[in-house]
Amino acid sequence: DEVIGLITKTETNPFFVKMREGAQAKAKELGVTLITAAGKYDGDNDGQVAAIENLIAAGAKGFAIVPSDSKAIVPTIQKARDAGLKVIVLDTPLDPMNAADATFATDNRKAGQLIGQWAKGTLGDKAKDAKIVFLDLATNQPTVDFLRDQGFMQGFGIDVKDPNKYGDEDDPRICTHEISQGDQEKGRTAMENALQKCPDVNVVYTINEPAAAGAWEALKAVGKDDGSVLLVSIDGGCPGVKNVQAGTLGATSQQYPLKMAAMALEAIHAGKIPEIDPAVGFLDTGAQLITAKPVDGVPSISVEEGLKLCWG
Amino acid sequence: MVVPALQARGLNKRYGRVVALDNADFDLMPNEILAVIGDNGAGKSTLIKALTGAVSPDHGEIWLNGEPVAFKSPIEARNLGIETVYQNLALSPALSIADNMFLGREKRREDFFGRMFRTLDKTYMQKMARQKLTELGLLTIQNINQPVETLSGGQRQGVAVARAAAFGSRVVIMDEPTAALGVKESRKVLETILRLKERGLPIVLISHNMPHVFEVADRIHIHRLGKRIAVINPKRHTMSDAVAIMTGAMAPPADEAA
Amino acid sequence: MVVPALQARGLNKRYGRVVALDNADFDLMPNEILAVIGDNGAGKSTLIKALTGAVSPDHGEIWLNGEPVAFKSPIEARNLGIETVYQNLALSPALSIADNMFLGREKRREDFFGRMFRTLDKTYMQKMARQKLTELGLLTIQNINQPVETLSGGQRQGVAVARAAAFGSRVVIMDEPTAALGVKESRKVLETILRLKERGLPIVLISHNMPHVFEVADRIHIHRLGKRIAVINPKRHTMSDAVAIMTGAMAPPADEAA
Amino acid sequence: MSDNATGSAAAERGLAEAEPGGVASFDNADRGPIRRLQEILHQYPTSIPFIVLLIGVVIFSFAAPGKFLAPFNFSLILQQVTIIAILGVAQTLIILTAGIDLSVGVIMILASVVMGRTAVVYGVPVEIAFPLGLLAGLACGFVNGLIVTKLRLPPFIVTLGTWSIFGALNVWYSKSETIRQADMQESAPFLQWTGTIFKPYDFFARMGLDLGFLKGWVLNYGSIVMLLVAAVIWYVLNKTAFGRHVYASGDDPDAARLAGINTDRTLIGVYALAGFICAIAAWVLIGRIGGVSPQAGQTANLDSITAVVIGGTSLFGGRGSIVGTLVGALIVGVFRNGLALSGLELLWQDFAVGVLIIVAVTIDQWIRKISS
Amino acid sequence: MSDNATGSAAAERGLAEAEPGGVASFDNADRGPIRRLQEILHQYPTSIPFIVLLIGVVIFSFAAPGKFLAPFNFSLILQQVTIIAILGVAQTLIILTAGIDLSVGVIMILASVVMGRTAVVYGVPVEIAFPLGLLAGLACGFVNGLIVTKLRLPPFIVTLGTWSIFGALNVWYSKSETIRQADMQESAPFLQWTGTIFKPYDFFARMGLDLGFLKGWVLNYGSIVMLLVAAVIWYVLNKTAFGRHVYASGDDPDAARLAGINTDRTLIGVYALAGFICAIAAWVLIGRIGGVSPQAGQTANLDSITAVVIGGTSLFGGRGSIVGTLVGALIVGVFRNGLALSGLELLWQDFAVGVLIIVAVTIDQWIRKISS
Ligand SMILES: Nc1ncnc2c1ncn2[C@@H]1O[C@H](COP(=O)(O)OP(=O)(O)OP(=O)(O)O)[C@@H](O)[C@H]1O
Ligand SMILES: Nc1ncnc2c1ncn2[C@@H]1O[C@H](COP(=O)(O)OP(=O)(O)OP(=O)(O)O)[C@@H](O)[C@H]1O
Ligand SMILES: [Mg+2]
Ligand SMILES: [Mg+2]
Repeated sequence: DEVIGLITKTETNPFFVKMREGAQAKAKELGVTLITAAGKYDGDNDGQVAAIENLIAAGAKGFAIVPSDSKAIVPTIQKARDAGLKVIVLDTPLDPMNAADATFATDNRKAGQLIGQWAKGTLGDKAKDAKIVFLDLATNQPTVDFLRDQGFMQGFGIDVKDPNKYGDEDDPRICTHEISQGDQEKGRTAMENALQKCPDVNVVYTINEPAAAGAWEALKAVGKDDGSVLLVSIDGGCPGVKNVQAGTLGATSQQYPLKMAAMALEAIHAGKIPEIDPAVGFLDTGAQLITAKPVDGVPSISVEEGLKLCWG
Repeated sequence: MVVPALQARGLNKRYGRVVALDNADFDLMPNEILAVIGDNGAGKSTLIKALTGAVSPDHGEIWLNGEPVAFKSPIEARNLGIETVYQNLALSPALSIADNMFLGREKRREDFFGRMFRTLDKTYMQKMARQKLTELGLLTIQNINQPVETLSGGQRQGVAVARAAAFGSRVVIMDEPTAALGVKESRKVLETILRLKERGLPIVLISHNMPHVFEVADRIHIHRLGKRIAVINPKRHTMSDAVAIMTGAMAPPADEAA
Repeated sequence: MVVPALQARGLNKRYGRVVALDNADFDLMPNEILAVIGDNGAGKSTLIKALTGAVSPDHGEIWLNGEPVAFKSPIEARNLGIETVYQNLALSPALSIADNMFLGREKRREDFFGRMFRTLDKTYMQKMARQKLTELGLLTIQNINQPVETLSGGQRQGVAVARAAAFGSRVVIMDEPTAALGVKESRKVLETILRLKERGLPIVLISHNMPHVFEVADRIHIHRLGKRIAVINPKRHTMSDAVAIMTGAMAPPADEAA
Repeated sequence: MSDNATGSAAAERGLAEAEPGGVASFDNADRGPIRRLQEILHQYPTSIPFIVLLIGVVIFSFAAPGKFLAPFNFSLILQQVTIIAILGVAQTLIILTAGIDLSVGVIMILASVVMGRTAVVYGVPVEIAFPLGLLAGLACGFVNGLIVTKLRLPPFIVTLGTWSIFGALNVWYSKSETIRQADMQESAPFLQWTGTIFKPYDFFARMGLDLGFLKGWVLNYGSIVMLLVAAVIWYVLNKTAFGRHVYASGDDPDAARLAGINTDRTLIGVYALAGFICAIAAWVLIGRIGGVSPQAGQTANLDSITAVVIGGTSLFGGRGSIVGTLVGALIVGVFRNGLALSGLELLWQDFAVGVLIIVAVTIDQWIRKISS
Repeated sequence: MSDNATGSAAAERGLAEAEPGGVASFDNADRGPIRRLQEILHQYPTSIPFIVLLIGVVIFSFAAPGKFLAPFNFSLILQQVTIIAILGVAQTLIILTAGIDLSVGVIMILASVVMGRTAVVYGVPVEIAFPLGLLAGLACGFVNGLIVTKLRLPPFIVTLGTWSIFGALNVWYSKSETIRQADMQESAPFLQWTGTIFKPYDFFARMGLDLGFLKGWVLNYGSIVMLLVAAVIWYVLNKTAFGRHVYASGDDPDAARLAGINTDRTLIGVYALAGFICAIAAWVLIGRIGGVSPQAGQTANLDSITAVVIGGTSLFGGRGSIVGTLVGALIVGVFRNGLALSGLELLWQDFAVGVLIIVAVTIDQWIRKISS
């Protein structure tokens, strides 16, 4: 009875729920037992350490993990590999990346860059005096948080200063950073407060699509749902893509959690870790920009395609 | 033969290895004042707690007016008209005097609001509470909406006694009701007890105050080491006899259950 | 002139609009037993709480052996040797009898462990606690490690009294120490009070029990409506006089401060 | 709305005045304004948190000049605290019984998922889906109450357990799928009603009243629902027998039982009622975010407890008030909003929130002390 | 280690036996085994949670056969609960005084950041960095205690506030940067010492003892630290005056004050001590992950409170024990690990954890009831 594990950052985030569903389906297909585990919150390193230990005790053949703290988890992953487990890291690469057997990731920074470029392209000349609001994840800036945020800035052409930390920039176009915790209700609250500070906002970056949906409610309440504000996000979940379709969301970067998980499971089951281009360092499962209004020079796919690929 | 108002046989209650009740018997005749006396820790309070459902005895039987009863909570006893002043008073500290008096039998307003929205008739309850306390001579309490925790020790006891006296309909049990009361207030409580008897109720009075006991009791139940060791008639025995029996200095009289 | 052991002038304490102390005066002479009597709610407990730092008076002055003092907490009073039995007893329900007796003045072992690791000398404390309780005739308590909350009302009071009697070194104040005690136990407490006096201590005894008061008191402080209205000599007045003055039925005697 | 359990007590104390020939009574004419204020505060202790709130408002009108002190911004704050305030009302009920409910947040989410998913995904008419959601909340609360009373377990443990359980049910029923605003608008706009905005000024203007001070205020129906819920529960707590039993059960459960209160029935009632209120909060949540997000509200437990405690309700039960909780929620809302507008760095905003919470309660305690 | 405040009371009760001519005493020879077990449980109530733990172990040895019931797995569980158990010891102290500490988690993280960052990033010798971290924890706890006592605020509010404050300081000092295991190994391996693994079997074998039952066990020094901390605090609580004062202050603070206990000093001591213990937990945390992760520990508060409450300590103060907390932490650890190994879907694992927590405490209460 072959056991393979899947460890996600949190349990209830739809991104990870769908990832687990994808893995579950693949496990059934392959006839292996899937053990799933998750941290209690984004950044819960200890929960993931315990999950890895339990997989070792369960005699797993290997596991896929979306690390919460890409540096701190390294020694535990080493321990698992020493015990003979195959480890594939999903979504967020480890630091150092080669601490895992393989990495299947969407580059979160890249995902941020895509929407940043799109926003810049869409605004055209107006981009140089844009007013941007950032709805981020948490004060302590977990990995995805700063990767996406800084990616957006890089795409938009903002000097990011320290690329691993937001909040130290001095670009006047940045109006404010607010915390949304990736939550729809808090997203609305954050946007409401941001609007008080930046009544003339015209670009809103959001950490994920629930935060974007909340932000849109706040914009709507003050009549800024008329297209005067560009709302961009990351994830590519079905509700998000539909919001792009409906025009409430300008663009979103789509990622592919099901694909990642399924590939990882297959690889571990087969015991064949795919060769990875050492120049990149990881196997990119891709991030694609979805928008109804493509911009020259920024690769994107249509909403229809996005809907076919979306994950829940 | 007269059926006792409240009767118990062979009540037992152990706490770990402490035996609080050791095959205790109990008889309360209709319309009598029965005093229960005994040393500290003899088990008097435990006895009445067992009788009123506040404590469930390990074994033993209880009859109310000849009917076997087994109260699982004090509410059941109260619903049958047994009203008790517990030694710890059973008052809610943060609630007002009026609220405490009517706790668990609040009166609703009789108008539309009362019927539709179950609005309480606070005016009525405050008036009644004040009246009952005045009857007990507790004149120093002026504000019936004062939380009970701000009352003096004696005032608190007065509230508990007034509550039991006002609502007892079948049996009234009072565990040391005058312990914290002043001279004047104690007198009033004794008068209240006699008045309750006039109304036809039987009363159980636990007290360490021998003059009080001998003044009002029809019979005296002497409790010692967890059981009833004698029932004496206060007219035929002196206070010193009672104390001597209670403390074990004198053998209990052979049998004197009247 | 003799310096009073404990003296107060013009103590005031208001709770909202309730005046618990209204310019109350107080004098306790060295080596005397001073009884404080008064109706329920007269302010007796508030008076002694103000004297011992348990309540801070709104204004007023206090002297201990002629020295002005202003206790900010009961600890300060206790550190100066004033030991008090409060009406609510001030016991920790979940702690054992022995723990309660030695609360705040635990004894360490005298050996290496005691000095190095501050290990408590439980054996000693248990032995002492048992002895003190036995002196009070509370023989029904057998297990000195029983939590206080499992004791009967009287047993609890016994623990509090034993504690004060054992540790008082300058003044002992007892707020209704015999309220919940049986006949025999009450006697023992009175004896204890007399023994404390023999040891040279002054004692304040608050009680509603007139026979007790007249039996042991050297002087009687009568409290009414928040103030001292008279100090009488029990040898020159009867109990009925005292009660009459206390309840306002009789005018207080002109001046009789001895 | 004064708090009966501790408040009304002060109403008419007067050993001094009433006792004939009693101790000196106060000369009313003689009292200075401070003394008067003191007496008012003592008489209506519920007004104290309002003062703290006021102080907060004053501070932020300096810290974030212009933006903060505007009717529109106050309207925002009101909208932002609505959900926590409603959950706080539910939590107040529980805490008054000396309990604690860690499951209020998840009950709310579960109820919102039941309402939304049943109506939008399964196409059940909203006339059924909505009551179904309310029922779900009630049932969750009832389960909590049943376990607390029948198994005699500490509420902390029970609701910690049911938090996991209801959370799992939520993931299972919702499939972690968001319901979009647009979809909901199509099949069940009623569920979004609480988010509808109205301008009180226009409202009264239509009735012919020109209430200038209302200009700029923008409320939504959710706030009205919140006020209604609070008013009803205030009434229940202060004017009905059940309310008295709630206070008594929390104050000293043993005494309450000896005094003849069926504390078990009271507790079950409280938990069930709290569950129901959580379901109403779910409705307001749907209105606020336009749809259903099964991951929302994860910090709602702690936030609701915070509102209750800042509102002066004791975690040991028996003392506290609904009004306090509303003000408590508002205080936190004002701090969060004011700090956000102040432009302080995020990190130092967190710091300041911590300091302000402590300061707010300190001032509250201090006013209480000098007024007694 | 028996719980003195409630446990030892049962030691030698005997109104029956001691009173001459008293009521019937029990015949020891006559008692059946069930009756004997009952008496033992009554005498040592601390043993009851162990029974619950045992039941849990038995259940999972069926639910996850082979994998669960292995020394190696038990070693894992022990390692996994170490941190929560240590924080639980700190939390027990606080809860015994009728308080609650929402800041234990963040104090731990802050202390770990201070230790790690000072040593690794700023290159301060570990001989200084480590005590500095301990001091940081102590200081945080001291601040909590000071505010609780001097401003007379509810501990919930105070630690909620300092949670934000310490959290902000943590973000500020740590710059949210993880310190990697390799870097730490280079500059401050001492901080990783608690993570060092040792095999008890080998250890005793080297001493010439062939203890077969120890085969397969893999402990780390962190577990030893945990046991030491628990033992010291157990000693303090049960054998010193300070311990008695802690119980008394939580049991009935007014009574304790009247009885002459300086409750303020006791409380400040308790909070400071708790902060210090959190700093020790920080050390163990560094050992466990090899480095410092400044985002960890966010659920540690709730987890530690859970361990305390499952361990039978009352949230109302004055009643409880350290041993209970250790067992409480173990119970949760066993559930989590057992469920993880069972291969249940994550969603239903959550469901089961909720159910199991409730069931565990129910069984505990039930045994207590029949044994009294
Ligand atoms: N919950 C309990 N746990 C253990 N022992 C108890 C408990 N309740 C009562 N006891 C013991 O039972 C005995 C009888 O107590 P009880 O309160 O009935 O005495 P009492 O006759 O009312 O005394 P008093 O006159 O002092 O009120 C006492 O020795 C007491 O310690
Ligand atoms: N904390 C408080 N808040 C409000 N009123 C109080 C408070 N404490 C005492 N009082 C009031 O002060 C008055 C005096 O109380 P005190 O306890 O001193 O009376 P006492 O003489 O000891 O009575 P008793 O003989 O019944 O013990 C009472 O009317 C009481 O209601
Ligand atoms: Mg008794
Ligand atoms: Mg008194």
